[in-house]
Amino acid sequence: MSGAYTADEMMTVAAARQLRDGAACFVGIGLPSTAANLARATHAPNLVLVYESGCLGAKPDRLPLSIGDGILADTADAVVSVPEVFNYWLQPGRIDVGFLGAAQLDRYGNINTTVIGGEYDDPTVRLPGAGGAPEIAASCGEVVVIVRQNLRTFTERVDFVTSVGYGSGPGDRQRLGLRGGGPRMVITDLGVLEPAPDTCELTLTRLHPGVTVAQARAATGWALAVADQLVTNEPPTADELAVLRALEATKGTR
Amino acid sequence: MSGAYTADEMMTVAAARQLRDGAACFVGIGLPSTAANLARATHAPNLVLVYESGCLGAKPDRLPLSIGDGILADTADAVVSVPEVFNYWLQPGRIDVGFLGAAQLDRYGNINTTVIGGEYDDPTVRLPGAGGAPEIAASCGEVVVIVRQNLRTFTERVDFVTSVGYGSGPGDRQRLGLRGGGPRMVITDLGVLEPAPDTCELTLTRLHPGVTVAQARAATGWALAVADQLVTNEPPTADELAVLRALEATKGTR
Amino acid sequence: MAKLVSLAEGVADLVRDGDVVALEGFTHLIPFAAGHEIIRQGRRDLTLVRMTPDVIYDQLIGAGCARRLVFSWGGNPGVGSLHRFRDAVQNAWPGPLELEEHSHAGMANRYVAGASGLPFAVLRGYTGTDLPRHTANIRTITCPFTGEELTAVPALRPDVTVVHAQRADRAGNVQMWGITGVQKEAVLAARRSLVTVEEVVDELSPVPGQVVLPGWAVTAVAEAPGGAHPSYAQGYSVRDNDFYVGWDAISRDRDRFLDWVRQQVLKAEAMA
Amino acid sequence: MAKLVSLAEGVADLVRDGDVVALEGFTHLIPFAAGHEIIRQGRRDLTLVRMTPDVIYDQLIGAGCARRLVFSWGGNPGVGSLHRFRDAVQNAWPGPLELEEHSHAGMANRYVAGASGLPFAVLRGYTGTDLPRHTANIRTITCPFTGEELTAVPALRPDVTVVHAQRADRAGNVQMWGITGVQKEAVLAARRSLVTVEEVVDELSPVPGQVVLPGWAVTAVAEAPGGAHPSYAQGYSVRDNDFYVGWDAISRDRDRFLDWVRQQVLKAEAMA
Repeated sequence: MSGAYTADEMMTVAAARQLRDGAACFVGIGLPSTAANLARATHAPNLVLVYESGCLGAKPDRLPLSIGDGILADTADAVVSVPEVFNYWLQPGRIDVGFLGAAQLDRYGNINTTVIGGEYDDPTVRLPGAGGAPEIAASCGEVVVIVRQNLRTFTERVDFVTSVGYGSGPGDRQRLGLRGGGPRMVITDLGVLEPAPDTCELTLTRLHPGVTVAQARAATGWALAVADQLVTNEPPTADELAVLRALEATKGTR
Repeated sequence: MSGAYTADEMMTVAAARQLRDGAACFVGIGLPSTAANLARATHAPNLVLVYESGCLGAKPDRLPLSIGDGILADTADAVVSVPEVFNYWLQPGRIDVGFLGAAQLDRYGNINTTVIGGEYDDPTVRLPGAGGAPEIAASCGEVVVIVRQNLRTFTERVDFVTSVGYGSGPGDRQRLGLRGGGPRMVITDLGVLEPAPDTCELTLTRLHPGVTVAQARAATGWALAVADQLVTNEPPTADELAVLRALEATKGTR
Repeated sequence: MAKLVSLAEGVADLVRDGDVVALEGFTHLIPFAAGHEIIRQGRRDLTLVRMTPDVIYDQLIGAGCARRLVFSWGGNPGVGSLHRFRDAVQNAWPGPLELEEHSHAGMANRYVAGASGLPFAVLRGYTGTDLPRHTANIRTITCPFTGEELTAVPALRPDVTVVHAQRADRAGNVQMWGITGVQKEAVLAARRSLVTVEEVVDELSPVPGQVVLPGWAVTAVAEAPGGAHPSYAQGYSVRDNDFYVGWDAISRDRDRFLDWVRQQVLKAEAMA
Repeated sequence: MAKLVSLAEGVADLVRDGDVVALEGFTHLIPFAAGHEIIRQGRRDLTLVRMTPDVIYDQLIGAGCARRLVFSWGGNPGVGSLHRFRDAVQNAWPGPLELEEHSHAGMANRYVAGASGLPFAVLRGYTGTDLPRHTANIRTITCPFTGEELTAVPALRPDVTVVHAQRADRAGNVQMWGITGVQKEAVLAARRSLVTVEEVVDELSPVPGQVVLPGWAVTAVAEAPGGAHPSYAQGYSVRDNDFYVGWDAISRDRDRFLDWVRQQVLKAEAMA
């Protein structure tokens, strides 16, 4: 890692780059929101940000404090009710990209944000729960996950399937009747994982500059497959970094 | 009929008097709308007029030209979508009174506004159809019907059940799962019919001044039951007539 | 983003012979101009869908564009009957018109299901009426929790929905207000959509009671000032009630109707 | 017409021990003042319902008001976890907290069904997740037209729903705008409702994006200026983000939390 930027910055920049201009993106709060707003402020000015609070086409000029920040309503093309955002906008497959985080993630891109350890009724750690994620993961054209890579998070088996990736492998999404395409990419602070077309298993396809395969393997709780053609990501440009830092500096301001 | 007022005016006034102040009333266009607006302009200033176009609490100062007249939206407490007015407001039983017209009506208060004569596919007269009436008749706390009484309309059997009254008699509404109370009163240009508590059969309970039982029987296509205690309606007051005529004079003006 | 097109282009591109077409509007904002363009372009075999087929559908039916009508109330609002609709049903003129008849609550929920990507909707409706005897796609469904029986109707998914709105901006974001009926649902339920507007503006200033359809959910927008006449566009025009009253006489007589179509629709130029 | 009451009266009249209570609000317009009044009045054994139980539910849970939580996302929005919620689930402090857990789409549709007088709602949801293993009331339902399998969830019918809005008039008509979440549905789904407002005014001037709840659909309205603090009321206040951030430390420690409740809630007077 260069001293010029942090691993989190690299991760956020890499995630932002994945968002095509003009796409409609269902944005979770936290890392996904930062990356989506970075994309809109750089290469994707017409990215349509959709928040589960009912804000369609929000154009915040600072990072929202939550998915219900007033700036989202103030700048949205339309503010609709929460039932409407799920029923009329997410469920029919109108949203191109679902942008999610994860507390645990397995090799098939299944996500846990519910409980870790112990039993469901008596967990070691009680997490916030599902929110909009199960249906975002089911219905968006594709899903991009942004999550820090480590052994606690990248686990052989998630303790609870909150949101389905590829289930237990090829064909599972179809069998379950999930109409969205599933996780296209997982972007971490170490690199990028993509599902192998034949097995749906998340495979390391890119590394951030200065990161090694050994580091990525050591941060993954399963035998991590690595692509034959492993690409090294471009580091953040000066412009990307400047915009990202300006955005981050707006946190907590109004 | 006195020269001082017409039979239609008596009918409209009698209907208006049936609306309690503060009640929520689902109003069809035509005679029901005139009567409901007359009630609001006289004894029931807090009558809540609900139109199927989505206008809740409309307070027009002239007769609307249709259920979608702009004055309904301009004066409403809230304008909601058409799905919402049916799903959130009518269906759960929030509306006290449904105020309907009819092309045909039978002794159990079943209403036809669909086809008359011939077969459904090849009718003698094709009428506009159901509109909101089936669910108004099913879900409102009670139904008031306003309709001119004659042999064409008051028929032994309706050619098509568009909106259910008491079906074929006592217990039918419960069996069908209809949650509203059904027709409480049918107000005509001759008098008033109410369902007999034991048989649900529409029974003549009131006559307008100057109308005889024989006239009512001659205008009814079934053997009309007559209440033991037949009441004569009060004629329209000068105030009721003045307000009604002022309202009628607004027709077609804006 | 919605394409900005002329009305003639929009209809040519989006409305095809044999399509299931919904021109929605609840007394307010009826897309008359678009309906006339459909007549001018000679579309045939359409399945016309609408909660309240009114004068514009009477015209489309009389002009021979329709093979089938899916509806819940067909009348001249505030006036009376639709004579072209009646003539088609009673006398198959100018051709037979197949009917699929529902209640408003059923039609509204069918659009909601279509907009929601669901195959059906559930409601308390139709029970005890004669509608299910003649309309095949009304079924019962049992609540998996209470065992209660309710009514199910299938989603409506028009090939194309056409609506009229007050304004759009240059990105095709559409803004309408006043009585907005079932228009949002009808647009979102459709595979394609065409919105005619009173005007295209640089910026949509917010209006109380507005419904905004983002441009990315609309296929095309065409400027058609006065395109709701003789119905009205709140903030732009009032209802031409004389037209509605006068339509009764025009539409009662086949020849008079045909002459009206020739003079008022076929000879007129498409706007914009 | 809704009754105008004080907040203390409203809670005393409408929120009873053992009730199913929904305090709704989606980050915006959270009814904090009403929640504090519930704590002050010592309500017990509540089933708390909410899509996004956040800091006010953390406080109600920590104060021992709740027996059960029906929810879809329990966190401190934009900050992290709810420590009182976690302590209740992980350690049964101050008592056991039964969970009924859904997704947002499921909860939203459960309110819609409640508001619509239907016993259940249909959606594409939950499929393939572990939620149905632990939440009993998620079932499948088959489309009677296509045979497709979908998910059914039962209607939510709270005994009482409490929301905060910007304004009401003297007849109890309620006006809110900005992000209005699922509040309309939650009020209409409930048997009783209490709306706290920033102010009661003579007339509700229309506002773009407004949602109006007619007074005859609301049980009671209480003026509670600032009643959404530390959340915000668009047009009246901004979010006190420092409070949310600070809550993390206050709520991590049981004693510090109890002290905070004593000082900030129990000793405070009910507003109005």
